[in-house]
Amino acid sequence: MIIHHPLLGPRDSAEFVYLGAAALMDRPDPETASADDWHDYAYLRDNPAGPHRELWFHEGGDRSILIVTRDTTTHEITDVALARPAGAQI
Amino acid sequence: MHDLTPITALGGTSQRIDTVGDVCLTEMPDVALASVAARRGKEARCRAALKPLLNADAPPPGRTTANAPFESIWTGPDQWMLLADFTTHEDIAAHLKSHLADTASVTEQTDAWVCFDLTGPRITAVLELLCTIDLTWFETGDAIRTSIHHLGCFVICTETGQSVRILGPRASAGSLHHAITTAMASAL
Amino acid sequence: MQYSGFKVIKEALTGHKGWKPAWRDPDPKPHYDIVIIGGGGHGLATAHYLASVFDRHKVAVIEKGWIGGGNVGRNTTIIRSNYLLDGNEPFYEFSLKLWEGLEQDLNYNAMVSQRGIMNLIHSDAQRDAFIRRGNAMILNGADAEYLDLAQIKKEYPFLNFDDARFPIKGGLAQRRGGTVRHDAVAWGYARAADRRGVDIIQNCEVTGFRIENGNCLGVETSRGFIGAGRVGCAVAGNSSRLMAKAGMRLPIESHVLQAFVSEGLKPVLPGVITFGAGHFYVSQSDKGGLVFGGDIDGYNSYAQRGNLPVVEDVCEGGMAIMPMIGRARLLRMWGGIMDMSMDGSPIIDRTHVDGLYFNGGWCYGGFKATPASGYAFAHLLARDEPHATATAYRFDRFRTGHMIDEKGMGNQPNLH
Amino acid sequence: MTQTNRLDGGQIDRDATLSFTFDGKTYAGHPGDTLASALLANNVRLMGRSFKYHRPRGPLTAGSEEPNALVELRSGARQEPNTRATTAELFDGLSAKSQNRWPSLAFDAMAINDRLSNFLTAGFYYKTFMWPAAFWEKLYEPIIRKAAGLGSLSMQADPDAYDKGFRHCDLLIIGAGPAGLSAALTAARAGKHVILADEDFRMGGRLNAETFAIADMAAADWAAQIIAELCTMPNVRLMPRTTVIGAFDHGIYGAVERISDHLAIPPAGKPRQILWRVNAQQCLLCAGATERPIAFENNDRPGIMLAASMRAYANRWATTPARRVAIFTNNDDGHRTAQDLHAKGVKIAAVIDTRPDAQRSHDYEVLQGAQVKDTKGRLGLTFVEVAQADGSSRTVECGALGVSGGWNPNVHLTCHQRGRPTWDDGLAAFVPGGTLPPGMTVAGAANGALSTHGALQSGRDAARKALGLKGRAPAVPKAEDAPVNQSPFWYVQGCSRAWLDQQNDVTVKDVKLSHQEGFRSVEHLKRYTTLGMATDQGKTSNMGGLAIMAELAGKSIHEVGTTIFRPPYTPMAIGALAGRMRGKEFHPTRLTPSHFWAKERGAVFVEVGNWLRAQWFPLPGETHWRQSVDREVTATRASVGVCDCTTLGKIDVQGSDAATFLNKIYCNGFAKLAVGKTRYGLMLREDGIAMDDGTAGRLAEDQFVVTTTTANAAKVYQHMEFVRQCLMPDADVQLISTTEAWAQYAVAGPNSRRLLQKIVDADHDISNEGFPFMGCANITVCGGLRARLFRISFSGELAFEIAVPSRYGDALMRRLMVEGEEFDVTPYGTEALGVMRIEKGHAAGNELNGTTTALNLGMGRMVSKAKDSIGSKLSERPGLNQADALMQVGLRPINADHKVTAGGHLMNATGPVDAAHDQGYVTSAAYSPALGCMIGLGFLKDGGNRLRERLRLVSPVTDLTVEVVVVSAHFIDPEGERVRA
Repeated sequence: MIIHHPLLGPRDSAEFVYLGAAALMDRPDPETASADDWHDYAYLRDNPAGPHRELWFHEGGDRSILIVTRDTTTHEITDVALARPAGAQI
Repeated sequence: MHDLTPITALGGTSQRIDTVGDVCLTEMPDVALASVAARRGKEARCRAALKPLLNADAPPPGRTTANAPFESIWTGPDQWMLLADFTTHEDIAAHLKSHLADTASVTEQTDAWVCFDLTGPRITAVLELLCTIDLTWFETGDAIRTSIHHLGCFVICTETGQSVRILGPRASAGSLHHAITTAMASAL
Repeated sequence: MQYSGFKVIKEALTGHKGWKPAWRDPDPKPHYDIVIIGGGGHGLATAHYLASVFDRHKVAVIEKGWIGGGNVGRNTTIIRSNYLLDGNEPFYEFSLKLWEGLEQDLNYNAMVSQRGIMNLIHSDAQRDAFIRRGNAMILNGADAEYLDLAQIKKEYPFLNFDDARFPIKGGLAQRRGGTVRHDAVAWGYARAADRRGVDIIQNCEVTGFRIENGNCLGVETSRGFIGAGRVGCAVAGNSSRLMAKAGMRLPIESHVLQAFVSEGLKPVLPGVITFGAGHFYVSQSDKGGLVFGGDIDGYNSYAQRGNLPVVEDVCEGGMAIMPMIGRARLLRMWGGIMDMSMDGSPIIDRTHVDGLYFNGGWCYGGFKATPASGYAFAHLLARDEPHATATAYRFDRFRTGHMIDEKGMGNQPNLH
Repeated sequence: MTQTNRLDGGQIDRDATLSFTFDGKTYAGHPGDTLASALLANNVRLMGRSFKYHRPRGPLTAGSEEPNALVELRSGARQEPNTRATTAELFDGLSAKSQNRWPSLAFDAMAINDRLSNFLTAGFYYKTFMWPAAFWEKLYEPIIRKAAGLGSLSMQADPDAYDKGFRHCDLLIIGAGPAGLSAALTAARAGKHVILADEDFRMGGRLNAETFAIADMAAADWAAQIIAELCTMPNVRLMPRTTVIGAFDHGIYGAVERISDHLAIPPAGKPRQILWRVNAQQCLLCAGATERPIAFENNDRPGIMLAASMRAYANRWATTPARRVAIFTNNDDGHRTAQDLHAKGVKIAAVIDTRPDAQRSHDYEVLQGAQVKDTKGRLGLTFVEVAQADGSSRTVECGALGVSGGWNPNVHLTCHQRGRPTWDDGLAAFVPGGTLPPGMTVAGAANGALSTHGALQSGRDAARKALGLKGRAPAVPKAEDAPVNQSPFWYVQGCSRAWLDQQNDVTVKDVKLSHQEGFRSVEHLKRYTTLGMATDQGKTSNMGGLAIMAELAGKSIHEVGTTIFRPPYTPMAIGALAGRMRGKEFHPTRLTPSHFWAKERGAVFVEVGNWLRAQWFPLPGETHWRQSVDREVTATRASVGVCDCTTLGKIDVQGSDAATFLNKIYCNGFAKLAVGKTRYGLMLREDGIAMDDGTAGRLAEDQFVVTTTTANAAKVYQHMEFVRQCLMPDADVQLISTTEAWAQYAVAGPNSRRLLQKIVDADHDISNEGFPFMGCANITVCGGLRARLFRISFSGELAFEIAVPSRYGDALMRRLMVEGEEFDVTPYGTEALGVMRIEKGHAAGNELNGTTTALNLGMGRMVSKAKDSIGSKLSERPGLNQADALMQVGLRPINADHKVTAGGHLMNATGPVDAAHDQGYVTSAAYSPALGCMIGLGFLKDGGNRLRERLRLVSPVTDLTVEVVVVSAHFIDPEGERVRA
């Protein structure tokens, strides 16, 4: 697959490590979260057949973690963004 | 001055040079490296502080600068690798930190990497056996971090179609050297 | 109709006129005691054991396509019970015992071939882990055998002992492991269940569940509503899609696993061999093809196809351990959807909806489990209580912290 | 040997003669020949045996779709089973053997299966071999397996090398026939970067096999002229001998280029093949079409082949399977073969045309409305039995029969992303349809444009469309433009043993049986009969099979559909997919800074991940590894030892929020760690299980150096990046690995400080007061070399870890050895390291196995409740905190001579030994020179409360049972006085 890196353009997916669903960014608030919240966060997945927001770590590249929106039935990628917004690039 | 004798990444006391046809692979031990990562919220100040060191703006993604005293490579968001002559800048990290102060995190990287220069008119035939870079558009000043035989490397175009610099993980210098020379024998 | 050598000869002499369809092609009835969704290995096995062991005959298996078209029709055919953890080992050993009597039970030759499986060992830490595993297997009543380098060389002289990057240091063998003709498993279970009155309904897709105040009354399908006392779901890679129709989110991700077969070759491999320092395992089919595989591609997918990096990774492993296969040709590669669970172990359990039961999360290990999975699921559907070997396969184990994590990879399904 | 079937003309170089052998017999051929064409020229029709019935077979085709003419090419370690004679390029000295026969190709004992065929119908084996149960594996299966397979492997390592490469282009064109050439010219002249790949060694496709003209020159000459022009263009890359094997995601195509297969052996340094990964913006599939056979009784005899293949042999290779041939066709293309062969002086015995109104010819007899109902000839065709229109039958004598049932577009690659072809009634064939791989267009015969003119035109137009070219389209040259008149004719009524899949011996009868037994979906048909599963992947057989199934099921062919075409397009060498990643190069090797020195010392090395580490340093006279390891341990504990621990992961963590960040990463507190101090840290996964442990030293207010275990370095870095970028995006933290930048050595033992004081520059006080336990500092050594010093201990002795830039690591180690002489300094390897950490009860990989918690490791109290850290919440789940949870303990054998085995299980002193009574397991074991016996670390249920209890350590798989006693895991210096000395 080819992932269009927002900073580096098209890059081979073999340079990336797949980290799973982007929902993993929404870690429960340790102050308020219940045991169920933690269980659901850590263990339940939407696992959609269709567009899926997921995290790819560019280990063989610039070490950015990207939020990739990819259709799990066709592998078509419709959106890619940096998980951590960078400072001014230019 | 200390009295310890360094060895090169390939284990020699002098640089290793391999030639196949008109293409030459040269180990470059005298390269000092340091990583510069802008502190969160101080990206602009960091760039400003870099400018006099690079005699240029800090390079954008995928690009390099090649002016004295410090060459640079974009390595990540708000992050660059700076290069200098080891014989004059072995203290590169300390030197940069003194200029960049609290605008950046500076980390010595000199011996994290092995540096090879690959030169000659047919290097693209060699490179296309090593990495996924689209060499059609790989021009002077471009730099891409990619994988060569499972090794994460920086490939820097120093002269379009004529010369590249490859930075690879130092501990695997032997494997990287083997991969490149094998490709040279195969392609040339 | 009973199959036998004599029957084959008789038919041969009378122009094969007497062969009947292996299973009927019935229209769905308005209501069944038990409806099983998914005409794959697990669903069909469940139906067979419901009818043959638990005396349930008003049973239907509904399949959206053709039976045996899921992972039972696209796997690498390996059977084994070489598991480490107490939650798993008794279950897989039970499965292996069922395999051992399968032909006679089904009157169908699925070519269960116990040619043995050999896990190669390449480091001291790996040896410690495999010895612990081998002991767990024996303590659970299974068979296991530790082989040192000399024995490995004797049994597998064609492996790479000369210039291996990660030298072979030994191996853990399970002699009772082996391979099975995978399609025949689906057909054999289907035929056996059909002969006991189970309706196998192909080209019938489930579009929803009819659930009223917490009770599942049946399933809406492309061929109309089918009422059911109990509904069992066994749809492997499509588990999340199906259970979403019942409002459930599962501890499962769907991933693609590729498998490969070479051109037919004269016999070269005695049994199943797995490489311990890379992603490669291989066996040879009765037709002569090298059947091999490796790691999953590693990203969520329902596409039933993979990409080159993993194909190359698998073949690199193959050439590293078995450099004689370099000139053998890869004939075909394909992909299946794996229901990867959060701890790498399956789920056979009730759901929050009364009358709705779930069987899934088999990761890439579902084939070898087919008989026990069917048996245990039939037990649960018939008696509403888990089978003795499957008591750990509950949904709530993640809530309570009783994960069954053979690989120790944690809640990242693509690492199991 | 005279080439009796050699004709005039052709694209072979008659000036050179190549000598080759088949089954030990020597023949002659010419450059440009394939093995098959050369054998035919030498009047050899019999080239192989079928899989199941061992029927004699000759080539059915002249290309990669060949099911029959498979040979073992080359000999020795280079033997290649199942090689298609029809594509194997002839070279001088080529040697080939026929396969799947015994004792000889002409007489094959296994041909008895053919007599028994009535018993060996589709799926017969599912119905029998079940009784008695034991006989399956002991008797039946061994027989089946013995018969299995076609060719055989050499069982030796493949001596040739394979490369992988990467290429990029605007347009990848697959197939260099008329459509491909026309497209390439169009795109190239527009200045686009074009790759033109063709599986053949001579580009041109069918143009090389035809006699008609294009633009007033011979088709083959026109092709050669276009190719010559393309060769001169810098933006065009021609890749002959290159098979595109698959269409993968996002415009990535796999292509295998055969670099040396047409040579006896590859030139030095050159690969046999290269697997190219082509990234194509656009792809144009011009794969042409495959002629389809007609099924009739005994349609598989040597000499019976596809008509257009027969024509290709005559026109391109100047050979014919026989001097007297007949043609069986249902379309005009069959007649073209008759005309071409007639023109070359081959006697046309008859053209048997199923159409009553078939065109007559003054050159040869045409039997209108006739069909072939049977054939004769044991090892080669001699007669065909023809049923004529008037019902009479007639025998036609001929040594070869060309069969033409029309053409099937080669849609395979359009289906690699699970798109399905659609049925075209006008063409009576499947054409590309549904969803193609994004970026792929199809042109020429592959898209149903079966005339040459149609192909030229559609190639041009498709290229313009794919590249968005504007302006007037250039004219295409004048060429053959015969109307397509394909009508379905799959098999001759009443036939039974009529072959569909010739290699797997699937006949019309088998398809009928499959239907009769309810295996009616195409997938069931394929799996039950093995139709299309042979090495030709059904290229010539699938259509007939599913057409017949459709007829039996009373459905349209479109309803029945096709099975899914999957990569590779044609079978490819597994070696090519592995490339250079084999042998010692399977994975990169990582060497430590002291590697070259250790090698000089004769160290024994061990693989640790990709690292090579010194395992121990044998001395003269030491005959067993234990002698070396015991000595290294004893010497270190007695005085001082040095060990290279560079492999431990080192991560530089900087930023004003660095401390906050580590506080989140580690389950224990780090916020208040003082500058100049190091602390042990335990990392949990979010699910509460221990992930890794190590130390973090605070070199400055805003800088830490984190160390990880060797095994988890990459994983921990990845985890830290996830937390930094995804969970704490606003924090001011920067991470970078420095593992390889610093050579780091453990200097351990009571004399370690005295040794270091000799090299650490005087202005750094490393006395116990000036540099207490768990201190860290930037220092200088040997007169000013920057270095880092940590006072940490894995061995349990007074110990330091000292780091210098890697290039000085070799010199530093040598210096330590010299300066250490007065203390008998001893280098030690990973074994001694392991022994000492076990003696000290430190957890390592075997304990941090991905299933253990802080509680299990005896660090339950380390998990801070005062703060939130990764994993702290989920580590509180009841299942991870049971009263009898596993706890790490030490184990000693009751009898000091007894062995303790890692991997052994723990059982109570009395009672049953089984899984139900399992008390835990041993994780690590070693011989402790200090204690004079083996010791172990293990996890034991409620282990914290079972000190001094006797247990049985059982390891049935290594046949061991030992009595052990539970002790503290800290075998040595439990109070930890030495480390603080």
